[in-house]
Parts: sequence; C-alpha cells; structure tokens
Amino acid sequence: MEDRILTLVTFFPLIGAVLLLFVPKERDDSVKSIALIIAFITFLFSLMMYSMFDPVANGMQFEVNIPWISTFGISYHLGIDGISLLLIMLTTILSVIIMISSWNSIKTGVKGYFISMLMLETGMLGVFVSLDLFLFYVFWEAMLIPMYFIIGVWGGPRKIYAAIKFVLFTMFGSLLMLVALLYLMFMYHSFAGEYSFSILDLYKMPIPLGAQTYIFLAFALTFAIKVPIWPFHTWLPDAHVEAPTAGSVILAGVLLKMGTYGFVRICLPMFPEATLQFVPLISILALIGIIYGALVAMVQRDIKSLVAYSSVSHLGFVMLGMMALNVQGLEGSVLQMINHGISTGALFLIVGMLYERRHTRMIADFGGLAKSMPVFSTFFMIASLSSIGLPLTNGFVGEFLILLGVYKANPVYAIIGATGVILAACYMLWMLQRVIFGKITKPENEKLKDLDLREKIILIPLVILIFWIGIYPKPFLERIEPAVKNIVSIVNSSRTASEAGMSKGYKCVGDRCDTHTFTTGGK
Amino acid sequence: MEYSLYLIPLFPLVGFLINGLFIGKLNKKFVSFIACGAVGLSFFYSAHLFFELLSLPAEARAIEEILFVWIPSGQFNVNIGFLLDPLSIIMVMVVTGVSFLIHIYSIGYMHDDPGFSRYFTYLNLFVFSMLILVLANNYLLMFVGWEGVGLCSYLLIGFWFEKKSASDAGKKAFIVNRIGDFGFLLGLFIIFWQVGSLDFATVFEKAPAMFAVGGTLITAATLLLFLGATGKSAQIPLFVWLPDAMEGPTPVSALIHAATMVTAGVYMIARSNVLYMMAPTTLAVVAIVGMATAFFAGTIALAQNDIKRVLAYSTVSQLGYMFVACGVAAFGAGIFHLMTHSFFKALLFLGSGSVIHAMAGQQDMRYMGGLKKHLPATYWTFMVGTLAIAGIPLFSGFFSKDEILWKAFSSQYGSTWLWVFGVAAAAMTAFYMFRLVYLTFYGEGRMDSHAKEHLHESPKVMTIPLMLLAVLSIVGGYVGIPHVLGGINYFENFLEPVLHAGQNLPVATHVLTSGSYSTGTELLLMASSVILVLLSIILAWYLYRKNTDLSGKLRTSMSGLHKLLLGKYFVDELYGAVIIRPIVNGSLFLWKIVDVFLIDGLINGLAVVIGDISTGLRTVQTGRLRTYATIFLAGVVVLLLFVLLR
Amino acid sequence: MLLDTVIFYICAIFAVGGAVMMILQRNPVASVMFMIVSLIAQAVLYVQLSALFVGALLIIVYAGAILVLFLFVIMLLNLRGERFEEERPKLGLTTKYGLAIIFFFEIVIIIKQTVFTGSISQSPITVASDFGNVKPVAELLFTKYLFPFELTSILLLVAIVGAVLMAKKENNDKGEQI
Amino acid sequence: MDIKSAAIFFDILYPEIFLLAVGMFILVVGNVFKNRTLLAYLSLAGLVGALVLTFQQWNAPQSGFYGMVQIDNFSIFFNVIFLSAGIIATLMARDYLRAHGIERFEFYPLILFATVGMMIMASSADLIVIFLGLEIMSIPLYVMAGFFRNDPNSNESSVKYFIMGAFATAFLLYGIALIYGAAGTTDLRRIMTDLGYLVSHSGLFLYSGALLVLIGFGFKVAAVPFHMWVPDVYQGAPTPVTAYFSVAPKAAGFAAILRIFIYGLGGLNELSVIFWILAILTMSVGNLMAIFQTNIKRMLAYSSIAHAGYIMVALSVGGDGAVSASAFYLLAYTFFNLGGFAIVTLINSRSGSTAAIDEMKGMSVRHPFLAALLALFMFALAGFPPTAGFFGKFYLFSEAVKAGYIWLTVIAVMNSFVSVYYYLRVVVVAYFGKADEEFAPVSFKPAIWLVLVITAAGTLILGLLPQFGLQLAQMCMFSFK
Amino acid sequence: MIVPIEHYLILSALLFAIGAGGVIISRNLIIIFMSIELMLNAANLSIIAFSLMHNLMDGHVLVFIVMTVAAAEAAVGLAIIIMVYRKRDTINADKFNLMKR
Repeated sequence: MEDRILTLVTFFPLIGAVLLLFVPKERDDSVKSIALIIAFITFLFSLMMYSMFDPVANGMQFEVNIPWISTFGISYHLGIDGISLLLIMLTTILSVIIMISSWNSIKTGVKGYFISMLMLETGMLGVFVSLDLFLFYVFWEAMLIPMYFIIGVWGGPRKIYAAIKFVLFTMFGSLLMLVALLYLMFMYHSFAGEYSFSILDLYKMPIPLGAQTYIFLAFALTFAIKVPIWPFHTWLPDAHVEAPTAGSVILAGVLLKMGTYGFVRICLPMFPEATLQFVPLISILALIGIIYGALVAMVQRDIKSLVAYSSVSHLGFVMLGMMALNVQGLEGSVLQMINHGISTGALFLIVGMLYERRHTRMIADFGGLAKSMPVFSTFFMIASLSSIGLPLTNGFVGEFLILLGVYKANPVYAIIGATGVILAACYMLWMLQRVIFGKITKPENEKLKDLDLREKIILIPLVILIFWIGIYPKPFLERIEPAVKNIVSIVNSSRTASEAGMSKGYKCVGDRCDTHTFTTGGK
Repeated sequence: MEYSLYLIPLFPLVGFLINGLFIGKLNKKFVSFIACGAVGLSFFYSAHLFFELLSLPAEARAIEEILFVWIPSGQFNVNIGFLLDPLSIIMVMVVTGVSFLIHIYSIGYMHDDPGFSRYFTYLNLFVFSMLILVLANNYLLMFVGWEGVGLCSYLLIGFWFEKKSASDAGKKAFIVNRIGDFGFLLGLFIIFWQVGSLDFATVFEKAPAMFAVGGTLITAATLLLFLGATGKSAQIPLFVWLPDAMEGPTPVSALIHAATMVTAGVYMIARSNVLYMMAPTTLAVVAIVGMATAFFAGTIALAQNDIKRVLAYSTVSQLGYMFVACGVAAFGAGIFHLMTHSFFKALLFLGSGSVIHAMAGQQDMRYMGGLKKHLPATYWTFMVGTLAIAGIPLFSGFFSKDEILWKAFSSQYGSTWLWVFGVAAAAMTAFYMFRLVYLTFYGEGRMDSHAKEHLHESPKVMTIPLMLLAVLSIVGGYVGIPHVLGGINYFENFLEPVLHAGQNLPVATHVLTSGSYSTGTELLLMASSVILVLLSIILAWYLYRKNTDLSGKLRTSMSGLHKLLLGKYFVDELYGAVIIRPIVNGSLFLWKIVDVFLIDGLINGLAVVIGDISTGLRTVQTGRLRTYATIFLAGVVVLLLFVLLR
Repeated sequence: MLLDTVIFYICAIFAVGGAVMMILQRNPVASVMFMIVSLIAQAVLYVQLSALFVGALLIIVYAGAILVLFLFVIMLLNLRGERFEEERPKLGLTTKYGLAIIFFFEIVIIIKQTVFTGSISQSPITVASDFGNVKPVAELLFTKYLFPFELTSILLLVAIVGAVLMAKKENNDKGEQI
Repeated sequence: MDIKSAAIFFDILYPEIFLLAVGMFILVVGNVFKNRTLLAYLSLAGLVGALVLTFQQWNAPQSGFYGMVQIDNFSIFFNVIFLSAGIIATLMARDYLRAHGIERFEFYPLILFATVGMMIMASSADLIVIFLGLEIMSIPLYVMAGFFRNDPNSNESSVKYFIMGAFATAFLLYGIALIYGAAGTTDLRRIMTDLGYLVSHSGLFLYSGALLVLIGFGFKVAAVPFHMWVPDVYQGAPTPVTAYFSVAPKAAGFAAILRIFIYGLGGLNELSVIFWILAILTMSVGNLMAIFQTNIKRMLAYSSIAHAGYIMVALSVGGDGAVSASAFYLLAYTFFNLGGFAIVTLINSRSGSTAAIDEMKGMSVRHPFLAALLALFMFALAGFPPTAGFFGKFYLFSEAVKAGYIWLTVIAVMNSFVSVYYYLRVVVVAYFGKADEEFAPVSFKPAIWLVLVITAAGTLILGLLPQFGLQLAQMCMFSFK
Repeated sequence: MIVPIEHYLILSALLFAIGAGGVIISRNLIIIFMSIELMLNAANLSIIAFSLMHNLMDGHVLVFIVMTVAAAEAAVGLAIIIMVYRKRDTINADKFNLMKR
C-alpha cells in the first residue's frame, strides 16, 4: 500500500474521467454523481495517505521509482513530504467541493466539464507528487489543457481571450523551463556519468554559479508567471474573471500554488546560490505585488477581479516569506499557500453563488445583502476576514509567520510587507461594505434566496478549515517542518559554503568539482 | 492548584456560539438570558478568582495556565495560555463587571430591535475577545484579543448596517485599528527576534539582558507597540475613528468605546512596563502624545452638539490622561484612572443612552433640554457621572485624575507643562460636561411636541445598571485614596508586583525616588486643580444657564474657532485629502495605466509586433510563381555568399 | 589548338546567345527555336569534351524529341496568340537580373578559387581513345550503374502514367468545382 | 567489369519490387475493374505487404548494386514512415475521392510509385540514385497535386509544385555536378572516406555543391526561403494528398539530407552554420506566417514548415543523436500531423467545404469525440505533453542543448510558443464557439475511423511510452561509418 | 584539349544563371519550363567537363540519366501545362495566384 497510495491518489481521478467517457452524455445527473463520487473517493484515499504519513520523518515518503524512459534516466518517481502532503490534501478537498459547486451552474457540456475537472485534478496532484523533473514538467504542462478548456468553454464573455492568455503566459515560461531542464539533464550526465531527472539526485549536483543563475532564471520565470509575481500577473485577473466559479476556485486554490511549490521544491534546494543572489529581487517584486495587488484590488468594480488581485497580494506574501529562507518564513509561506487556497477558494465560491443568483458580479449592483441573505453574508464575512488575516483564522497564522521570518531576514521588507495587512483590510472591508452592507438599493436584491443546503455544505468545510488552521495549526505546521528545515539547511549550508568561497558544499577548482560532501539530510 | 482560567473567556464564548449558531431561532428572553448569564458567570468566577488571588502572598500572585501549543515553528513557539495576576484580574473584573451591567441594560435598550440576538451574539464575542486580550500570557495571544475586539467593534459600530454612516464608521474603525496593529506586529517581531519568546514572563525576565536601555531597538519596539495602542485607544494621530464609532448602539459605545476596549492600549503599555521603562524616549513620546490628545480632544468636545460625540471626545481626552500616566511611568495611576473611567464613562454613556431612548433616537443636544423632570433616575445618575469625570472631590474621578496630574508633575519623567495642560484639560472636561448637563437636563425643552409626549423614564432593567454604576463611580475611587489624603492606596499596592517589576530594574530605580516634593506641594496642586474645575463649572453655568445669549454671541464672534472645533479641526478631511484620495487615485492609476496599459499593453504590443511581422511576411507570399522563384534564387545567392565568406 | 579555342568561343557565343534569346522571346515557338540553337552549340562542346555518345544523345533526345514535344504542345494549344498584359512585377526586373548575375559571379568565384583549377587547366589531359564512346559508357551503364538505369525505367513509367492522367481529355470527369 | 557481379542482389529490394509489382498490377487491371474500392484495398495490401517485408530487414544491414543500395536500420526506419504515411493517406483518400467524384484508379499506383521513390531515396548512398529516387517520388506527387482536375486550385497547386520542383531539381543537379567535380564520384561512401583530402584540395567545390544539394532537398522539406510553394500547393491539392505531402516527401527529404549531410558529408562542419540559419528561418517564418491563416490546410502547411525547422535544429548539431532525434520526430510527426489532416479531410469531404478554420465551429457539440481528437492532434502539434509532439521536441531540443546550442534552442522554444497560439485557435473554434452554431455533420467511414484510431494511438503511445520508439530510433543508424 | 576546363565550367555557370534568370523573369509557363531545361543542360555541361577532368566516364552515365529525367519531367510538365490551359485558358504564370498570403 505504501508504494501504491500516491499512484492511486494521483490517477484515480483520471480513471474516473475515462469512466465518464462511457456515460451517455444526456444523463447529466449520473455524470455529476459519478464525478462527485470519484472526487470524494480520491479525497478518502488522500485522507488515508494523510493518516499513513509520518509527521516526524525526514525526507520523502511513499517513494515509488519505476524506470519510464530509461534512455534519458526518466522515471516514474513519486514521493511526498509535508509540503506536498498538504497541497495534495488541499487539492482533493477543493476538488470535492467544486464538484458540488458545479452541480447547478454548469448547464452545457456537462460531461466534458466533469471530465476536464477530473483530468485537471490528476494533473495537479501529479505536479505535487512528482519527484522526477521530467514527470513534473509533463504534469505541469498537461494540466494546462483541461484548465484551458474549463476557462474557454464554460467561461464568461471574454473567455477566449482569457483562456488563450492563460495558456500563452504559462507556456512562455514553461518552455524556457524545458530548455533549462535539458541543460540540467546534460549537466547531470557530465557530473554523474548517467542521465537522471530525479529531483533528489539533482539536489546533489554541484552547479557552477554562472550556469546556476541562468537555469534558476528559467525555472524562476516559469514559476513566477504561475504564482504570479508582479509584473507577470496580468493573466490572472482575466483568467479569474472569465473562468467559471469552479475554475476560479481551482485556479486560485491550487494552480497558483504550483508556482510557489515549484520554487520550494526546485529552485530553492536545487539552485541555492542562485536563489541567494536573487533574494533581493524576488523579495522586492513580492513586495510590489503585495502592495500593488492590494491597491489595484481596492479600485476594482468586479468582485471577482477584486479577489483575483487580492490573490496577487497574498501570493506576494507567500513569495516574500519564502525568500526569508528561514524556518518561520518558509513555514508560513507553505501554510499561507494552503490558507490562500481555502479562503480565496471560499471567496470565489461565494462570488459564484452570488453570480448564480444575479448574473452580475459588479459591486455597484449589490448592497444590503446582509438583510436579504444573512447566512450568505456571514460566510462572506468569515471568508473575507480570513483573507484579511484576522487572528484565529488561518490567514493570520500564515501571514504572521511570514512576516516574522521576513523580519529576521530583512526588517525593511517586513515593514513594507506588513502594510499589506492594512491594505487588505481596506479593500476587503470596502467591498463588504458596498456589497453586503448599506441599504438595498436595487429591487432585484430584495428577494434573493439565502444559501440552500447544498451551498452550505460547500462552504462549511472551508469555514471549519479556516478556524482549524487559525486555532490549532500545529498538525499542519509539524508536518511541514521537517521538509522546510531540510530546505533551509540546504540553503544555509550553501550560504556558509559560498561565504567560504566554495560552491554548494564542494571544493571547486575552475569547472571541476571533486569532493563530494553534500547531503540532503537536514539537521 | 487548578484555577481553570480558561473558564473566564469560555463562558462568553459558549454564549456566543449558542446565540450565533441558532441565530434567529431563539426567543429574545432566552437569548438575553444566555448572553447575560454567560457574562455574569464570568464575572462571578473572576470575582472568585480575585479572592483566591488575594489569599495568596503578594509575590505569588501570578498564575499562568497553558492550554495548548498554538503556533510552533522552529524556535518560535506560542501557546494559548492565560496569565492571572493583579493587573489582569483588575481588568477582568472591570471588563466582566461593566459588561454584565451593560448586557442587562441592553436588554431594555435593544428590546425592539430586529437584530436583538445578533446584537447579543456580537456582544458576547466582544467580551470573549476582551478577556482573551487581558488574560493572555503572551503578546501574540494578546494580539488575538486585540484584533478580536477590533472585529467586534467593527461589527457593533456597523450594527445598523443599513445606515451608510454606520457601516462607514465600522470600516473606518477597523482600518484605523489595523494601522495600529501594523505597528503592534512589528513591535512583536523586534521583541521576538531579540528575546526569543513572546511570553510575558520570559520577555520581561530576559529583556533587561537582551536590550540596551534606551537603545534603538527597545525604543523602536516600544514605539511600535505604542502605535498599536494609539490605534486601539484613539490617540493622536489615530483617534479619528472613535467619534465616528458613536454610530453604533449606545450600550456598545458605553462598553466598547468607553469602558473596555479603548483602554486596551493603556493595559498593554502597563503590562509592558518593563519594556517601556527601558525606553525613556518612548515614555516621553507617550506622555506628550497622551497630553496632546487629552487637550486636543477636550477642545473639540467644547463645541460638539451631539450628546454622544461630546462623550466620545471626552473619552479620547480621558484616554489621553491614562497615557500621560503611563508616559510618566505612573502605570498604576493609569490603570486606576482606567478603572474609574470605565465606571463613570459607562455610566455617562448609558445615561445618554437612556436620554436618547427617551428622545426616540434624537442625539442632538440643541433639541433637548429640561429632561430632568422627565427622567429623574437618569438625571441623578448622570449627574454622579458628570461630577466624577469633572474631578469633584469625593467622586472616583477626582482620585484617579488627581493622581495622574500629580505624577505628571512630580515624576522623573513628568514636567510642569504636562501638569499645566493636564489641568487645563481637566477644566475643559468640567466645562463641556456641565454644558452637556445644562443643555440636556435643564432649561426649556426644545424638542417638538410629538417628542415631548413620548418622553418617559427608561425601564428598570436600564435604570438599575445606571444606579449600580453610579455607586461604583462614587466608591470606585476609594480603593486608591492617595497617601497625602491619608489613604493607603490599596490599589497601587495590589498592582505593585506587576507594575513595579519594571521600576525595580537596576536601570530604573531612580524613578521611584521622586518623593522630593513636599506633601504641601501636592495638596496645593490638588487644590488649584479643583478650583479651576469649579471655576469652569461656573463658567458653563453662566453661559448655558444664566446667560444663554452670550454663548450664542460668543459663537458668532469666534465663528472661525467654533467652526474649527465643530469640524473637529477637519482632521478627517485632512486625512481624506492627504492619504485616502491619493491612494485611491494612485490605485486607479496602477490599474488602468500600469496594469492595463503598460504591462498588458507591452504584452499585447509584443503580440501586435509579431502579428505585424507576420502580415509583412505574408505580403511576400503573392501567389505568383515568379516571386517564389525569385526568393528561391535569392536564398541560393545569400547562402552561397555565406559559403564564399566562410 | 587555336581551332579548339575558336570553336569553343563560337559555340559558347551560340549557346549563350541562344539561351538569352530564348528567355527574352515573347513567342514560345521562337523560344523553342533558340533553345535548339543553344543545345546544338552545347552538343558541339560535348564532342569537344570527348563525350561523343552523350553529345549525340543531346541532339537526338533533347533537341530532337523533348523540344519537339514542346513545339507540339505549343501548336496543340495554339499558344502563339496569347498576349501577356503587363503587370507591374512586385520585384523590379533589375533585382531579378541582378540576382541572376550575382549568382553567376558567385559560381565563377567558386570555380576560380577552387584549388585544383589552375593545376589541370594548363596541362592537357590524355584520355583513352574510346573515352566517351558508346561502348565504354554502355558498359558502365549496365554494370556499375545498372541500378540507376533500372530506376530510369520506373521513372519513365511513372511519367507516362502521370502525363496520360493529366493530359487526357476526359468527358466523364464529373468532379465538382470548389 | 563483370556483368554477373555478385553485387547485384534483387532480394534486398523485395519491398520496393513488391510495391512496384502491385502498382503495375493495378495499372493493368485498373481499366478492367470498375470497383475502385477493391483497388484501394489492393494497394493497401501492397503497402502493408511491403511494410512486413521491410520489417524483416531490420537489424540486418545489406548493401548491393555496387553500394548503390544500402539497406540498414536507417533506411528501414524511414521506409516504415513512408509506408505508414502511404497506408494512412490511402485510407483517407478513398472516401475523399469518392465524395468529390474524382475516384480514378491511377491514384493508388501513383502513391505506390511515390513511396517506392522515397524508399529508394532513403536506402541509397549514391547521389545519382538519390536523385533518381527523388524524381520517382516527385513526378507522381506533381500529378497527385493536380488530381482534382476540375478544381482551379488543384491545377494551380500542380503547376506551382511542378515548376518550383523542377527549378529546385536543377539546383540539386548542379550541386551534384559540383560534388562530382570535386570528388570524381557520386558515391557517398567514397566521398566520406576521402573527405579530408577533398576538403583540402577542392573544398569550395564540395561546400558549394553540398549547399546546392542541400537547397534541392531543402525545397522538398520546405526549408525557408525555399518554402514558398508549400502553402499554395498544400491548399490546392486534394486534402489526403496534402496530408501525404506534409509527411512523406518531407520525411524522404530529411532521409536524404541525413544520409548526405550527416553520413556522407558529416565532416563538413561549416554546414552546421547553414543548418543553423535555415533552422531559425524555417521555424520563425513558418510559425509567423501561420498565425493569421484562415484556411486550415494553409495553416497546417505553414505549421509543417515550422516543424521542418525544429528538425533542422537537431541537424545543425549533427552526429548520431541528430539522426535518431529527427527520425523519432518524423515518426511522431507522421502520426499527429496525419491525424490532424484526417480530421481536415473529414471536414473537407463535405460538399462546399473550402477547409476554412471556421468550418470547425460547433464541432464539439455535434461530434465531441472528433473534437477531442482534433484537440489532441493540435496539442501534439503544439508540443504539449503527454503527446508524441512533446517528447519529439524534447528529444530534438535535447540534442541541441547537448551540443551547447542554447540560444538556438531558446529560439526554437520561443517559436513553439508562438505556434501554441495558432494551434489553439483551431481548438478555440471547435470548442469555444457558441453552442447554437451548427456544425454540418460529417460522414464517418470505417477507413477514416481506422486512421483516427491509428494516429491517435500513435500520438499517445509515442508520448506516454516513448521508450520503445526511442530505442528503435537510436538503432536507426547508417550501416557503416 | 587546349581550352581550359575552367572555361567550360564558367560557360555552364553562365547558362545556368541565364536559365535561372529566365525562370524568374518570364511569365510564360512554357518559357519558364524551357529555362529549367536549360539549367539542367548547363549542369550537364559541367558534369561532362568534370568527367573529362577526372578522366572518368561516370559523368556520362550521369548525364544520360539526367536526360531521361528531363524527358520524364518534360512529359509530365507539358501534360500539366495542357491541363491547366484547358481549365484556365492561359499559361501566364502570374495568373495562377488564386491562393496567396
């Protein structure tokens, strides 16, 4: 079981998608039910995986390593640590939720929609479980396709523009990543005498700083676009606004995390010296993102694009915390990935529910919803507060740890970053005020139905998570910690090494590195 | 011994959960029973703990109980844990006690409101957060309460969310508080990375070793914490939210925006006295800001017409006093004033609530008058509060305010100027409070006839809390009668283990040796302030009772000043013009110009360029064979040229 | 010796002149005629280069068969009358001439620069007396070059099939027009 | 010279001979049998039979006819590509020709003969034979392009292809003449052996001759700037023929290029620059021109130009890696490109169709499965994993990176980035149109199903489990070095 | 053999260039086609010259084969020209531009 659980979790949705192919397309309800059941079983599998996961163990767990394309040393290599574990859990939970949330909102092409969703789930899970860089790349790219369809087929009025923009932006970076990937492959070949795409193997390879810089840039650009780090973010508002609700949820909840996950899994430990070089740049971009995203979010007229820009701001926090390169910053950063998935996911779901009722998302079209839809407003409020980072909600723990870590690394960054906390309150509360408070000015808003049971079922798990992580984040943090410490120790050892004139723990003369003293194990 | 401190905040939490989860499904009686019962239980349990604490020797009066690890991350470990010591028990008693009374009062006040159960839900949540704030054993948990009360304040100010001004005010309160919290957070970072912990006990124990006295770090940390305090306690420059907060229901103003939440800043500074004692610069800043606020807010209160706004500015002003006390290292005096203030200010607000209740929502004093005969109980209790806040001897306010003034004068950190401004502010307080009383309760009723018929005394459920608070406003001061008047100042002694920790620092011992002034000086100052207060009461009587025309004339002759005061020095407008508009416009610029025009434009531009190249290339594809052959030949020629030039 | 040179230049002038005239003619029939002139001049040069067999082939096959086929087609379609209205070409004539001329000079430079030219052009090559006669060529053709020779037959077959298919006038061609 | 030389082995040419025999048989009986379907099956049988015969030669390198025929893994790998393309094109053609009323029996022999030509091109080490193979391939293709005789576009296609083809042949021939002049032989084995001497004595002749030969084949593989015919010819030719054009002659051209420039003239390092330039030009122009096309055949024509550019990226590196990478890519490309064309053929079989991209509107509603396949092929063309298109590109670019051609790879990668845009546009039209847009139904015939299944399976298998194909491609080497 | 081989080669290059020029200048399909034939012939001339130079008759065989190719091309090419003329009533190469861009 240990070695199959990851495969099971990752590919179960795909099996479901294949299964759905054989369901007659007229039978919408069976399609929906099967998709939901598949997603739910996947979730159960992931729970099983969660329970089997050893929180204190160091290194990868449930590793599988089967040769795939042996000519290039490519293998089917899966494995997870705490970071991936949580992201997988987030993915499976959100998948179940979006299946329910799409129940009524998708009216055309139901079958195709659910097949795409399930394929997307496999793609996302695959990214998180891959320990083979090639496999990672394959999942990374493959996941674009279903998302492209989800935006493009079931999206809003400018869906085509948004879908193409989404794919082109992402593709631009990932193609450069491909070049870097190839370069890395040959570099490893000349280092070890054989091909390997195993991330764990590549960790061990010394890379001269010059090459490291370029490869890092290629990878970082890819991930930066995905995150998105300012100024690569302009695809995000379009994609979010045009995507159907579930698409936005997945996009914000999981897809954006792939960029940050890529940084954590690949850029930091694989290119520690280059990372150290680029810490100021990325931190500053992240800071710009935090403030810029918040400011632009403030003046949005569409709730969805407001939430989208708020993602830019929040992901800025994630990047900022990561670049602190200490335990608190990184741990906060990873936790904030999860948090952002939960709270922004919830916000998108809420906006979607509103859209289903009124077919508009313009802030100006609302007002006074707290009167006509009190339960809805309560959920909206809770999600917003979590997004603001109110203590005892999940957002606080993440943001606090991030800023704490960043302060250690560079107080100025922390000070600037912390202003984001203020701005978050500004845009969120202003939006809340205009949407749910005030008098009902539009007659259409008077008779809006409050949330029904299905919608409550969608939101309640997220609200529980919001408070759970806010009040008792220990189970999450303790699982992240070994992985994070590992990465921090890699970066730190290279920091001390580079200060001592060595490269990644090696003594290098010219291009030749001969002593092999590097270990991946953390302290 | 197990004290089960967690029970104190647990009761209101349970009340909140019951009322909140079943909102709209329970009847009003049950809701009010749960809400009041929860707070009452807390109160009685904390009273019980108070006596338990008293039974301990003074140096053992610090009970710490840890529930569970909250955020563990590397060397960073924060617990959910509670600390009960003299300081926190006083705060707990005040909070639960006053809350309990106000809860009961609210049953009457909010009786007809459709959001009745929502109101009590919020109120319980508030009490819970406030208790977390005061009971926390570390800064981060304190911050949880700190933000929690901010949230409740936001919710309760905007309780009548359909009123735009109310939800505006709530938002403003939250955001301004957030600015303070920004400072608070940064302060925490400095403390953590310097000391390695956020637990009060550890921090205060290690701080003297980890920080240099008067050094940049400690000064920065304390200043940042103070920024948090200015936000929460409405000090310059972040006081703007408090007057607007009066949009909320009046009991809320009484509880949150007068008695409890706004004093959190004072509590926090008193709690951090060890740190503040190590940063003399910060102390000076605190004192000056406090005094400036006290004076400044007092002047604004002189000209306000809204009964609650007068009280609000008076709150700001009184909070300024408390900060002055903290700033001159007289933390005990600050807490003392905090306590008495919470009694009489709660009383005043509830009284004004009773008035508003009677006036069917009218808050403008220009349309009141002569209410004394209609609302006798309200009048008398209100009068007690007014006398207490004015600092008339034998009322609680006298003792606490006088102690602050004396410390402002006598402390090593004090100065004569602080005293002068303090007394001036006290005189103003007396003036505007009596102006308020005269305009409201005396003279002819200026309300319309319909409203006149409506006038009635509030129900018992409202007047009894008033009376209880009136009693407290009188006797509350007697726990801290100063030595000079023959008292033994129980209060200071009780707090000593907590507050003098900082003063026992080797670096700060000189602070205590401030007794170089004779008791005569102290009495003289006391007398002069009392006389000034009395004089200003007489002035108020003259202007608003005796010769009402004169006040009108005065208003017209100094219309510039009056407008300035009535317009609250136009600080809101200033902030709007200098901060808010530029930010909004800047954001629009970022969105429309940078995002859409520049970044997207750049990318779209790239696409257009590629498209243009494509279109350009396509013109070559003429469909004519000759063109094709020509280009073919050209290709051959060029490539041959390459070979030749190789 | 001199005669060789004279013959070469005369033939060269005819070959080039015929070629130039061919491409400049409006009338395709005249074009074909000039082409034949050029080919005959080239055939003489072949002979001068000791390639009797292919020289003969050039006249028989090329001039005699292929170009006559051209002529037939021109006559068949009665193309003489067609006027080509002047369209302003996209690329100027000068450019086109220029390209051809540059191409020529490039090849000349290549020929000139190639190392071995100097060495062999001076010394006369002595070749076997039957060099280029039918027999030795045929021997080669049926031994070493048997395979290409066989392939030519396939090529011709394909060409025949294709030509028939294309040129055949078929009335039952009921294909729709797009 | 001995006429009965042991060098003459007809047995190594069985596949070609078999094809020829079937072709001629069809020619003979074509006028008698009116049942065209039978003839189609016959020619299919011929192709399949040749495929089987070809398989039998795997891993047993042979040579004959004085070295003019080289049967080695390289030639077999390519022969498989040609034969597969032939099979698929034949399957597509039958229904298309019938739908348009141009079902003439000569079509099948022409495909067979063209295939023979290609096979000869791939399995020879002599420039003359390669040249002849090229002609045997080209002449049927000229005719096939004009097969739709009543269609002016088809006529035009034929004329343009023919004139440009002949023009290119002249350059090729001149190049062969120069090489002959330099080396005194057209046998690549001898040229290879003497290369060092030849370069030092008549290097310029060799280079310029090689360049002209390259141009001649560059024309066939549609290298820019010798590509101008491609869009017009592809657009005008009957769709199955276009499909065949886009794969088989291109593969044959590459086979010849590989044989000549990696094997025979592999020592001419300077050629790498030429390939480098051609690669960049070909990729960029192909992709840029494709962006705004409205006709899907024309768009795919430009896309095929771009794909030739990708292959040239590997060629500019040279060496064994380039051979196997290009071979693998061509095999993969055969599947997904023919798959794409199969769908275009279906669309184009409807009456009144001009193969405009807009004709795909509403496809996902009417034929979701077909639309899914279309998307699969487009994603493969764009190089998305897990399709064969991705792994093919991965392999190609890996060769370039291995040799340190980082910038070339970056340019290639940016090119495939541009290409994503126009491939996705097809998907956009098929999927994102409004649901009410009516898509005229297409008539599925079993043959086209078979084609779709084969191509889709090939696209996915070579993408997901490329190991086997990869090993074959790596064994696909010239018989001796 | 007095005339240097070089001369023949240059002559052949000249003929080839003229042929190429003819292709790109002429509008008449027949003349274009004949220009191509001229180019083939020019290449043949080079091959013959090289044959003599190398004293090898392989070139002659090559030329023989090229002529066959030329004949085959001529047959098919002329057939195609006939076909298009029937359809379009012109052999003006510039008219064949239905498909472009």
